[in-house]
Amino acid sequence: MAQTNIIFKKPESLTDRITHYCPGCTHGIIHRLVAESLDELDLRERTVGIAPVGCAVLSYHYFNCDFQEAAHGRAPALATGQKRSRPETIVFTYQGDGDLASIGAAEMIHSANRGEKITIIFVNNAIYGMTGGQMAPTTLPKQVTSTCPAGRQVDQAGYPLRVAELLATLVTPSFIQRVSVHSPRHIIEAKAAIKRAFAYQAEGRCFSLVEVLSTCPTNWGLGPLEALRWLEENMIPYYPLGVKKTPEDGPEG
Amino acid sequence: MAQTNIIFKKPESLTDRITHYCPGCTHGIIHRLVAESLDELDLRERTVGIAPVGCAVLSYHYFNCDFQEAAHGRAPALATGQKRSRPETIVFTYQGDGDLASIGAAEMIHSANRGEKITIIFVNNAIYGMTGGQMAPTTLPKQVTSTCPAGRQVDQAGYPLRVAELLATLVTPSFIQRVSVHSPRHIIEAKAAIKRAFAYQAEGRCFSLVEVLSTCPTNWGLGPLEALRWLEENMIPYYPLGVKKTPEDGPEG
Amino acid sequence: MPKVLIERDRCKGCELCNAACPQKILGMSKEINAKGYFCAQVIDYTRCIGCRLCAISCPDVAITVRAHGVRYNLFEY
Amino acid sequence: MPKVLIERDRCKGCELCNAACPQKILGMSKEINAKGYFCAQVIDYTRCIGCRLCAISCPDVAITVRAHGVRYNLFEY
Amino acid sequence: MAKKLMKGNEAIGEAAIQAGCRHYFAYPITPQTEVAEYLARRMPEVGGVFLQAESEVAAANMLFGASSSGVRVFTSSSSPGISLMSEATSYIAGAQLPVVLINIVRGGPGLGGILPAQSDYFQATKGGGHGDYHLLVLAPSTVQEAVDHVILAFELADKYRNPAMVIGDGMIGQMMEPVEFPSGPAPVPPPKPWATTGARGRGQNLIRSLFLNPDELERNNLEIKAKCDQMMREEVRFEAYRAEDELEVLVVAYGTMARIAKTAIDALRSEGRRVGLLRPITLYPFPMTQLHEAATRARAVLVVELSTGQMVEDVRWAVEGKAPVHFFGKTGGNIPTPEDITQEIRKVM
Amino acid sequence: MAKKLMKGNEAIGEAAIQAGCRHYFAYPITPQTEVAEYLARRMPEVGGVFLQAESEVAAANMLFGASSSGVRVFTSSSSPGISLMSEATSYIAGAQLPVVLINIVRGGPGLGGILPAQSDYFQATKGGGHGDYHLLVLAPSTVQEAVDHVILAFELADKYRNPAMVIGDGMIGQMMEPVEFPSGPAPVPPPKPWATTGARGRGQNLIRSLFLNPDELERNNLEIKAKCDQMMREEVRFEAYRAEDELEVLVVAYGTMARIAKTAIDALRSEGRRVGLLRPITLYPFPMTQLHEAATRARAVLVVELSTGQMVEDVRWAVEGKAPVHFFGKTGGNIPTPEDITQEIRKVM
Amino acid sequence: MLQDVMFAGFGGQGIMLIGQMIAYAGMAEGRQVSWLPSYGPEMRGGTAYCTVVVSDKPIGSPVTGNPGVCVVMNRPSLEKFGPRVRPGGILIVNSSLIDITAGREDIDELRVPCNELAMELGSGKAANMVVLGALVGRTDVVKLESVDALIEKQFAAKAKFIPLNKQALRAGYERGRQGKS
Amino acid sequence: MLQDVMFAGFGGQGIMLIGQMIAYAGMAEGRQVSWLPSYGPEMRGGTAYCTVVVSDKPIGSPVTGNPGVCVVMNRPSLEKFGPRVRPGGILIVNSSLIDITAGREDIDELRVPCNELAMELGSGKAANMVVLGALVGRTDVVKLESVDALIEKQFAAKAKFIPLNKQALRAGYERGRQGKS
Ligand SMILES: Cc1ncc(C[n+]2csc(CCOP(=O)(O)OP(=O)(O)O)c2C)c(N)n1
Ligand SMILES: Cc1ncc(C[n+]2csc(CCOP(=O)(O)OP(=O)(O)O)c2C)c(N)n1
Ligand code: SF4
Ligand code: SF4
Ligand code: SF4
Ligand code: SF4
Ligand code: SF4
Ligand code: SF4
Ligand SMILES: [Mg+2]
Ligand SMILES: [Mg+2]
Repeated sequence: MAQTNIIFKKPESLTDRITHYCPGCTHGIIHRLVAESLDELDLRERTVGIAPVGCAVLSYHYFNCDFQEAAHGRAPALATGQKRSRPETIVFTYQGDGDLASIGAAEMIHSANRGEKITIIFVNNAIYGMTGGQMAPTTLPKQVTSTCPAGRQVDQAGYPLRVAELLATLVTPSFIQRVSVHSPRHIIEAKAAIKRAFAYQAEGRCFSLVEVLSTCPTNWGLGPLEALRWLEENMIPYYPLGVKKTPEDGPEG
Repeated sequence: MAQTNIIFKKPESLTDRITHYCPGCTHGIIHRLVAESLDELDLRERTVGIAPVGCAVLSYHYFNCDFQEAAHGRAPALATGQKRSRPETIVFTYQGDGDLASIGAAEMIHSANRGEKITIIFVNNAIYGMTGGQMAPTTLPKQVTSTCPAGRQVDQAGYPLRVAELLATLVTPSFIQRVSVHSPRHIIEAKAAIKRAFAYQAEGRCFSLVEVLSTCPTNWGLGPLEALRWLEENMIPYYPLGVKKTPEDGPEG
Repeated sequence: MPKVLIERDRCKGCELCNAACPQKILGMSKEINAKGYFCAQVIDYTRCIGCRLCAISCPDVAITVRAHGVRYNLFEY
Repeated sequence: MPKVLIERDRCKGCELCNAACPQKILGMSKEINAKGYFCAQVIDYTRCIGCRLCAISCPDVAITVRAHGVRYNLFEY
Repeated sequence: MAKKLMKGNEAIGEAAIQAGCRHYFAYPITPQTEVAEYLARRMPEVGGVFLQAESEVAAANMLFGASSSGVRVFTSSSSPGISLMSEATSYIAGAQLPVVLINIVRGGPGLGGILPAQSDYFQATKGGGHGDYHLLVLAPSTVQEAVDHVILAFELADKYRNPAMVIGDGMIGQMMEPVEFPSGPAPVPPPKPWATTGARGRGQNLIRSLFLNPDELERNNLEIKAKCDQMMREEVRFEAYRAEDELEVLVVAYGTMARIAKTAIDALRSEGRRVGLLRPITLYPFPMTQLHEAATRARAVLVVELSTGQMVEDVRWAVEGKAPVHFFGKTGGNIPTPEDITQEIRKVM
Repeated sequence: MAKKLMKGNEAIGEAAIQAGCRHYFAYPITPQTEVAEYLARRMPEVGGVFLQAESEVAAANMLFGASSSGVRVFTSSSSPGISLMSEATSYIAGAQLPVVLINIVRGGPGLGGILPAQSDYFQATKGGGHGDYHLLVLAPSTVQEAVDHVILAFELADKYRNPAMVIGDGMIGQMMEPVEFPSGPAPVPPPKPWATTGARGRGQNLIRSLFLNPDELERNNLEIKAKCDQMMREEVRFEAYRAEDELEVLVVAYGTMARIAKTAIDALRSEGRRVGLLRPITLYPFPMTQLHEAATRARAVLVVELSTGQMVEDVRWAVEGKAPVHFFGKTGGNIPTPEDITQEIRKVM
Repeated sequence: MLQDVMFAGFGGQGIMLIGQMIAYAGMAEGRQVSWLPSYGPEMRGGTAYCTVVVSDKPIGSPVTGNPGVCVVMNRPSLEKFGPRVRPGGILIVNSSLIDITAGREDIDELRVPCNELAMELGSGKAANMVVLGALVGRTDVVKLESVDALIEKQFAAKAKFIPLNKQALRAGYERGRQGKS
Repeated sequence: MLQDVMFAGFGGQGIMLIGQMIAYAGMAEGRQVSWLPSYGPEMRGGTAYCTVVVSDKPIGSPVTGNPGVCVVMNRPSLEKFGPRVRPGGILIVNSSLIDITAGREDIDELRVPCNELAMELGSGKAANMVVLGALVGRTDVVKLESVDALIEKQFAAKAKFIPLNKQALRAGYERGRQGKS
């Protein structure tokens, strides 16, 4: 089949290694979207990824580029150190909600507010996956986890944190968008957002963060398909999708 | 003069001790406003203050109530520990911009987002006073400090953080207002805001934060009166005064 | 005719591809693979339109899609 | 007649009270106090209206204000 | 109470409740997250407070605030989380506050691994934070002992107004063993007139670690030093296992390593070899004199740790050259079997 | 270069520049903020990076990121700030990254005070963070030596791919003394093929401290242990001052206490008393054998520290009972005068 | 007398549960027991295992490099732990899912088609009870009655499962007894 | 030969500066020097001070509990440090702002109306130069020329201040010389 052409295959920026993620966990999809973006923008050989502590801690085995592994929540600080030392490198962090929004809240706010020219891929699955399903800052009201067995009580734990909206209020220019990967259509949108974020960085424009709503079938106690549905029905109403901020909005955005 | 009455005197909630603050430093005014509020709401004997690390580190010598001294930036965590252990106590932190907004950013966000029933008095003087005038997250663009001798470069350090606006975006109900103390009129407004914040806590309503624009004549290199003018002309345009959020706005506020 | 290739031992049997396929021509095999999962398979090659949605939805990059000649994609990806 | 009392040794000579006084009846003394500051003083008692703005503006709680009889305050404080 | 088969982490949580503790602030981390998960269910049942903090930094500072208010309070974490608490721990020690810290140690340095390790001995006993202070450190070797130590830790923390740590490894946390909880009413903490409860009818209560006046700060340092000296006199705890009379080899090990060493020692004893074990139960205060005495009766000393060699330094100091001190360590989560230890003992005989 | 009268903190900043370091991330804290203030001016002049981090936690993690990228990088702080860096320091050691840390120690524990102290000896030498690792620790006693040590620290950090710390007290930081900077070109760091510079024409470079496989983690631990052993062999530095032949008293002190002790020793020597000083220059690796040897020639040993007793433990271990070890410490910012030390020496004669 | 038993399989096979049941039973019989699970981050497709020690004296090591008895429920487990069984030890293999043998002469390898047997009794879910019975039958590590009693407790809530599980247990027990040396 | 000098006054009196000038001068004369300031959090109304040591041998302690020479520019400083001067030592007092004496027989107390003298020469600002001169005149800790030279450097930018400061220095020097034992 000489003139057969491959219209979909594993991107170069991913290794062949099979991930440790649970069946149907959308971490895998998000990895691929990042890798495809690096391929298409031809950035792989300039890229340094920063792994979080979370289920994606081993992501450096799956990405085919240089990597650093951060302490829990500190990926944006490592990224700052890398980017300020070698501005020619493309630096991204890949962080879960516990990592970025809980223990890493200060580094999140300040790396964004300084306008570090880095890209944060923020994987919001409303739970602590790796440690076996504890409450995250993004856990929804009444959602049951192992540390809120009666469901998240907003009068005790407050309401979930909307990271994209929170950071979008900062004056320093940035690109911030929330996407989801629960359906092919949304995956395609997510891909476009992630690619756009890396493009801004390649142009040396601004800080960029893409919040990706993701599933954790294992700790949600759902099957992979049920998990997609749960995400759509429960997360999207609280975490509205869309572009929250662009550098074009300018400083007073 | 039997029927003379005193129409203004030092509040009970302040000790007689003369402060270590520089002449004209408005930390002293803010102390008095807090003390007057405690007096008027009759809360002094139930109150536990949390001192920051900053020029106000010794504030426990000036307030006539129980006090704890926190590690730099962690006052909201101490306050959480105190309030959750003894809900009947009235707990407030008194924090500078470096303390609250820089090193303490995570504790700030999360104590507010959990809706801890505490009151944060946030003294924004756009600089690190105690350590001798370094850049704060609130230092204005082009403002000169010892760690930004050429003036704050927004392309390097980003734009100043607007704490009140940032926290007002959180869903969890709270009371957040920004006031100033550069004129008698503003001092009177500031007093009302601080009293209102404590009143909400006394009612067990919500988290409250009052951001008070304050001067640092010493590190701004200005006389006390010049400093008041500098605050009015430079800080207020960037840090608009007003109520940013009230519990009445409700969760989706 | 487009050709969908599912790498048997990469598959974790999550069925996301099945759900994604507009032609509903994917199913799950009855045998478990090396990793112990029942893996996805194509039921009816003939009706595949090469839309790639299955591959796009696969968390484990187990799917490759081939096609003959030039194609016009329905979406930018 | 209202009476403004300035506690000499609490005063740090910042002049905030001077600026705050609507009657402009406050000034600074020429002698330094124990702490080495030139301290504030009332120049003309007679014109004091007891508005308390000087006291309200004092960072060092150095000012007390007295008045005879009942007063109606111009503002809630 | 009858014996219950319980996981170490859950037993630790229950022990705190039995000690009258109703306040827990923590952040999840393997291999001790079950402490939090257990208390998330249990605290509400007893009207206590369970709060998941945003980080270990926050959790430790919440402990400061809660302890200042006069309540019994504790947290649990594992190595990296304990490191994050270093500043707060120093503040707590400086302010002379009673708190209990649980460290279920994992392999380090850095993220390391999640398997059992004893490589936080230095951090625990020399004070990971800045300044002159020491934690009082208890090292259980069974789940039952973990329970007893947690309860004891609350007592000693209050007695000394000093932070106390119970240090175990992943085995202690993850293992299920039969445990028995003390029957009878929970111990009554001493009165805490210094607590920040509101200055009603009294002067200000102030909890602080800052003393700008050198003499005041020195006074605070000397108070803390005096407490450490008292601990050295009154709190040293250790177990001597078949360590009487003359020994060919004296094994020194703590925690789970000690129990594994016992199996090895029994094996050798059954061969008629004269080997024994000295197990420090309090890592701080360390059983210096007891170890020195035992070493004088031994031809050789073998220290066994899940580290590249930490407690062995204190052992060398205690032995003062009275006998050669050998070291056998494994790390990364590799755990010596009784056979491995037997072999090492033979080597140094 | 001619001698310049310079404040310690500024000299430290300039020394880093002279060492070819162009990247500094830090958070202000007394008594070393002048390092940051100096570099805020100086770094732009040499095209370097000065960044004020949001906290010491962030600063230390920025060091991780920058060092991974292959550049020379350092930070400076004081006691509480160093405690906040504990987790990151452990990660840096675990990932075997070269960084330089400056600790201008202040009184502790907690917020303590801002005056000179030496109470972070344990934290610095035993590893304040979790896991098996050691910092290489240099303790200057003059501003000139601070300059030399900073430059040396960068060299050794690169040689060992291990974090190195220069530890001084408020006097070192605040004092002005004449200093001379090395003339000639800045030293050239070794190539760093492992750095994360982008995988162009090569495989992935990965900087990490996580090894879930026990054998891999153990391998990493043993590599670090091997480096520590090599430091013990190759990097021990110390100064023996009038410590030859038989001694009535051997004084052991480091940093500023050592120079003050020298004045005391000169005074006593002028009276014909046989007293001398051994000054550890590297606190880790500690001059064990040298000290042991010197102690065998001394009738008594006196350790002088600005603490309630930390280095004295290593001294006791080194001396192994060859001579009685006495301790004289002051804290809180109270600094012994030469007269105080003379008196103490007399006491133990 | 000390017995160390290792249980291995993939998550969901009820490995941890039967390990705990042995521990409970041993405890009920007044002996010393410890149960130690493998733990770690989520890793699907990996093998989960636990170690149970039952002894008359205080238990030294709760871990065992070379177990005296090993129960393997899936192939990866056999490959990983089969070779580790102590010479003279016992290996119990779920032959329903494992088509290879350890091929060792120095151990007693008992092959039990746990899933089939359980199916016959009405539910594949009970496969772990079958292997548990086989273990007891072969090793006498604890008494059958003790385990029976536990099942009563365990399923007190959903009593209708008690008979099935007891039958599965006994079925396994018989297999264990067959050819017991 | 070692000399330790302590300078004390309130902020803004140029205490730190003259301390540094002695250090620079000593260095220029090829001697060992150290300068150590008091440092700390902002505390207005407090006393600032610094210690300078000039010596022929390497300097041991940069701090001194009992200085050989002490220069006090305001009353609190006299009260704090006057009693600490070593017996036989020298205390130089700015009599313009200090109306009391240390009242010690065992030291040489030199009283200089620094502010007045400076005023006479044209600016009270130069009071610190007067006391600096007095110190040099009384103690010879460094040579007058060395300090002169420094003033040239210091004020190179605003040259018009050089004469005033030099005069102030010399005026102080004369006072220092008077009655020098
Ligand atoms: C300092 C520290 N605290 C806690 C942990 C334990 N820990 C590891 S991952 C994690 C949270 C993971 O959740 P998230 O960031 O949401 O990532 P996910 O697994 O959900 O993708 C925690 C608490 C740690 N490794 N280090
Ligand atoms: C962990 C730690 N880092 C740094 C410091 C040093 N420090 C003390 S106060 C301060 C900043 C004070 O500024 P701000 O919070 O704005 O209070 P202000 O003095 O301006 O009122 C700093 C950085 C410290 N004490 N502890
Ligand atoms: S635990 Fe959740 S987040 Fe982690 S891999 Fe499994 S499904 Fe994904
Ligand atoms: S330094 Fe600034 S903030 Fe601090 S007391 Fe002085 S004026 Fe006030
Ligand atoms: S390419 Fe499209 S039609 Fe073909 S199998 Fe995949 S999803 Fe179905
Ligand atoms: S989506 Fe991928 S992993 Fe899931 S079933 Fe289909 S092919 Fe298998
Ligand atoms: S009370 Fe009013 S009028 Fe009287 S002095 Fe004060 S400010 Fe002036
Ligand atoms: S405001 Fe107060 S301190 Fe300032 S000058 Fe007036 S009285 Fe004195
Ligand atoms: Mg998550
Ligand atoms: Mg400030």
